[in-house]
Amino acid sequence: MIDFVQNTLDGVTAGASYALLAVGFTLIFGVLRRANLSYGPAIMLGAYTATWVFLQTGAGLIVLLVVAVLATVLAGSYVERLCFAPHRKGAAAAAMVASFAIWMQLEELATLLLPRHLYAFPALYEGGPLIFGPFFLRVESLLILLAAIAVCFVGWKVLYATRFGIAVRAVIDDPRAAELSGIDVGAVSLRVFAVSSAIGGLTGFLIVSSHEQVTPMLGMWSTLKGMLAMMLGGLGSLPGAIAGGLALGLIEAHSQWYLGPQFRDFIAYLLLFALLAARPPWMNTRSAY
Amino acid sequence: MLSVRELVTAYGKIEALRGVSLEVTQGSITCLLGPNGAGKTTLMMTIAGILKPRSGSIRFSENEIAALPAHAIVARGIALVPENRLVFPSMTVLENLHAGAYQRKNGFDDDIERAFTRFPRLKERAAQLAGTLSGGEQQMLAVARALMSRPKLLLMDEPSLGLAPLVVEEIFTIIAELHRDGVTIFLVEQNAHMALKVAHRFYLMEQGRVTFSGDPGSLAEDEVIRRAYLGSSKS
Amino acid sequence: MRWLLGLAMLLSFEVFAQKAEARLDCIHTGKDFIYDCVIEIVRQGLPVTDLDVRMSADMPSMPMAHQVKPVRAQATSTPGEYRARLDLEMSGEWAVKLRLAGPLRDQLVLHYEFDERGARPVRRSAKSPRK
Amino acid sequence: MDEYALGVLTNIGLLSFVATSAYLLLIAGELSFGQQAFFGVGAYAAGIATAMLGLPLFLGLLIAMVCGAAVAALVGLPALRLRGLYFAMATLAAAEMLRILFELFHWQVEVGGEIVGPDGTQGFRGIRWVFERGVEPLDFLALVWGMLAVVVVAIHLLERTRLGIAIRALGEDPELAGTLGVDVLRLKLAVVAAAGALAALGGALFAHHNTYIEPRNFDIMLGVHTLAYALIGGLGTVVGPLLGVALDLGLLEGTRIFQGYRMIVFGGLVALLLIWRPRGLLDERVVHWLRTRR
Repeated sequence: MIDFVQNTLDGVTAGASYALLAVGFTLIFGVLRRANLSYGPAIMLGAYTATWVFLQTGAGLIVLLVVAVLATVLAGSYVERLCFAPHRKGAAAAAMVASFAIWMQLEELATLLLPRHLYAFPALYEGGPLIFGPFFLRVESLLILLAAIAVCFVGWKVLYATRFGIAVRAVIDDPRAAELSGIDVGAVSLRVFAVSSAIGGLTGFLIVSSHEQVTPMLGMWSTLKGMLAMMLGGLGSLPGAIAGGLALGLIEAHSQWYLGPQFRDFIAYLLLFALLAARPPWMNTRSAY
Repeated sequence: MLSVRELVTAYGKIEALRGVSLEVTQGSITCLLGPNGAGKTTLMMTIAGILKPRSGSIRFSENEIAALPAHAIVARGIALVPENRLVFPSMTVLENLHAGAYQRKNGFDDDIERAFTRFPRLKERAAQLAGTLSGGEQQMLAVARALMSRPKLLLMDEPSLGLAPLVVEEIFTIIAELHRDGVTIFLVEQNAHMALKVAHRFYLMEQGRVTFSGDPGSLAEDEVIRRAYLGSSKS
Repeated sequence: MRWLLGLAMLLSFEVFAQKAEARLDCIHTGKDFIYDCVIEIVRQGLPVTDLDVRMSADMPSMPMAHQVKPVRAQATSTPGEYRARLDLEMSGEWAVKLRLAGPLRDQLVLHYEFDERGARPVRRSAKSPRK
Repeated sequence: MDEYALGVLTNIGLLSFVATSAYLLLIAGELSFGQQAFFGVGAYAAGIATAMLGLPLFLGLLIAMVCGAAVAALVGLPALRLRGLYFAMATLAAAEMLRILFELFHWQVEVGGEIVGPDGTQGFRGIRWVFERGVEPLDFLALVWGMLAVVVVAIHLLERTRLGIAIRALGEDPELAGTLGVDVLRLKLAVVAAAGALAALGGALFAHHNTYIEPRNFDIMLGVHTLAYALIGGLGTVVGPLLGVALDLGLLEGTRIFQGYRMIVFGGLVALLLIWRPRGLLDERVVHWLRTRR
């Protein structure tokens, strides 16, 4: 029973970073109806830039966070301008493949910046884990969980209480109607892309600082986990993204414990495949690209 | 107020508009009739900036707007109530209205009040999701949303499409009210009979060209209806 | 005609095994990702001499897209030992491919982790029968 | 031609098989992130057939295609109703599951004093049928390109038939195709199976060219690359994917001068190219223009 609770704890905290990634993916998908394969690599470039700044200047965590977020936003906007803006009308496959080409580009850029396979990154929190009873909870994971809750709360407030939020939801609901209501869909998409990249930069920073290391795998890893979590929670809905992220975290934690590490990913993919095949109601399978 | 000169819009090789010219005078209700596929909706979308014309000019109170994007044209005071009344289905009625007033930072509370007085049924359904409204209610919401940007010229693309006769009556009384409030209206309508009752001037379009223009008296109504539905007889 | 011969071969059944085994010893030359390697080729424990050895490498992921130009290895004084300079695109784990021709035709694939110092085997190279 | 050029040309041929399989699905309107798994199924099946069961290569290739088609149909069946990103993610999930199964797959036999067979993550060593028969690199190249030519001509002719047009209709507008009497689900399943067989054939040949395969050879990178090849080359003709692969691998040589910057150059080029031609270089319009010009 203790293992179950401990796994659930680990699952929720791991799920927090998946949820953040899924929120970032969903924002872009909501506004553009496209999956952005370069989302993970942009995050990796952000984390790599922060690492480079750390190696050169030994700057503190806050500075590194700002650097990571800014670099990711820059990379994200570059991706939006090159892969998504030109393909607004149709050509979803082209946009996706273009974002894959830029993925390769960003990854090579990162390895040029820092060629070694692994780099240290300052720890998010120096002290040991919180112990209460038989359970322990790493403070870093708690911080990620809090960050995820904060992002969701701020996101919720912005979307449902500000003018920009109305415009974003309008573009998500029906881009043509939004255009006719005087909303500049292109500008809104770019700004949403920037917000989503900022969330990605924050997520990347939290992940590398909690693991205290940076590897080139971060790009592929975050793209895969983010898309997996987004799909689990039902494409295009923000609450779904959060639920999907937490669900993925729980599935992985439990299947790793009860079935062994190699089954961890297998179960997650199996569940997604089963869900997609069963097409549950919350997964609105309008033919979305 | 709005003058269109030799407008050509094409989808790839297919020219939907082959040099359309027409005028909409200030304060008038001008109506556009014509068979399906005549290019009526294409013309509306080109004026509203959704479609880019290949050539020709659109002048709105003396400045050229042909190349502007849709949101810039809305800013200039032209609003389009599109065919099949696009609303934001997963947003509430009130939020739909807020979206309509997107370009005005603040001070649209009185606009909302005015919209609710003009469309009392929308007031009852203010907190309801637009997707759950009836066809007629969605049409009213689409009109109300377009009005939120305080347009000088309101383009309406077949507002009576797919609505019960009773609701169509309501739509046309609203059009008459808008006219009395000084809004210039350019109306595309299948329901020639109803349209001719309110229009000061009308145009007939076929295969991307204007084939007739005049005021309601200038052509017998049945002749108009025949050409509007069957196209002019070139036999 | 060559092609017919090739087709006939496709259908032939018998199998004959001439398994060779190889070991690599690479050191980093200091210039980015270029390594000097000594290759030792053995068959049933005996060094194999005057072989035409070509050495190239592939990344495990996307094996056909990392074209490392194959290099012909030079035989050295000691029998069964060949020397070649390998130019890789990046550090990390590479599948080194040795294509043998001459008295013995074969292709061996050895997994080595290349870093700033040199290369160390990642897994058992050619598999010797379990005793 | 030195051995290196032969190697590059063989690789272009091998990748073209799996890129053409992605092309088949693309013209049927679907994005598949999973063709690399069927490429893997073919590699393992053929490797087992020749290296462990001692069957001739030709039979091995056949077995590989049958396995590829079967696994593809198995994966495709539950995902048939899905479209767009949903179908793509379903194929991605299935492909990753297959790759993990390859990592768990251990089955080894003793053949001629040697232990041969898949050994999980250690991979599958000793698929040396081609070397044991002394097949020269040139002969293997001829075999790969010969088979590829047969496939390309077959698909080219297929696209002329009513079936080929039905597949394109499926890609344009599945609902419309349905109303025209096209059995959308059955046709889509057939296309998925055919694409699976095609990818498996490529995998089988790859296994024998490389003599060693491991699960990581069949990861997502290969899947997304095949999509990129098919789309860059162009969806107008079956030669499109070949062009896409040749551009990438050919450019690989061309940009040897950009040693460290290859992907930066290539990635940017691909993105720009897709802006200019969202359906690839040889898209339907170009092909139509070529066909009507004569």
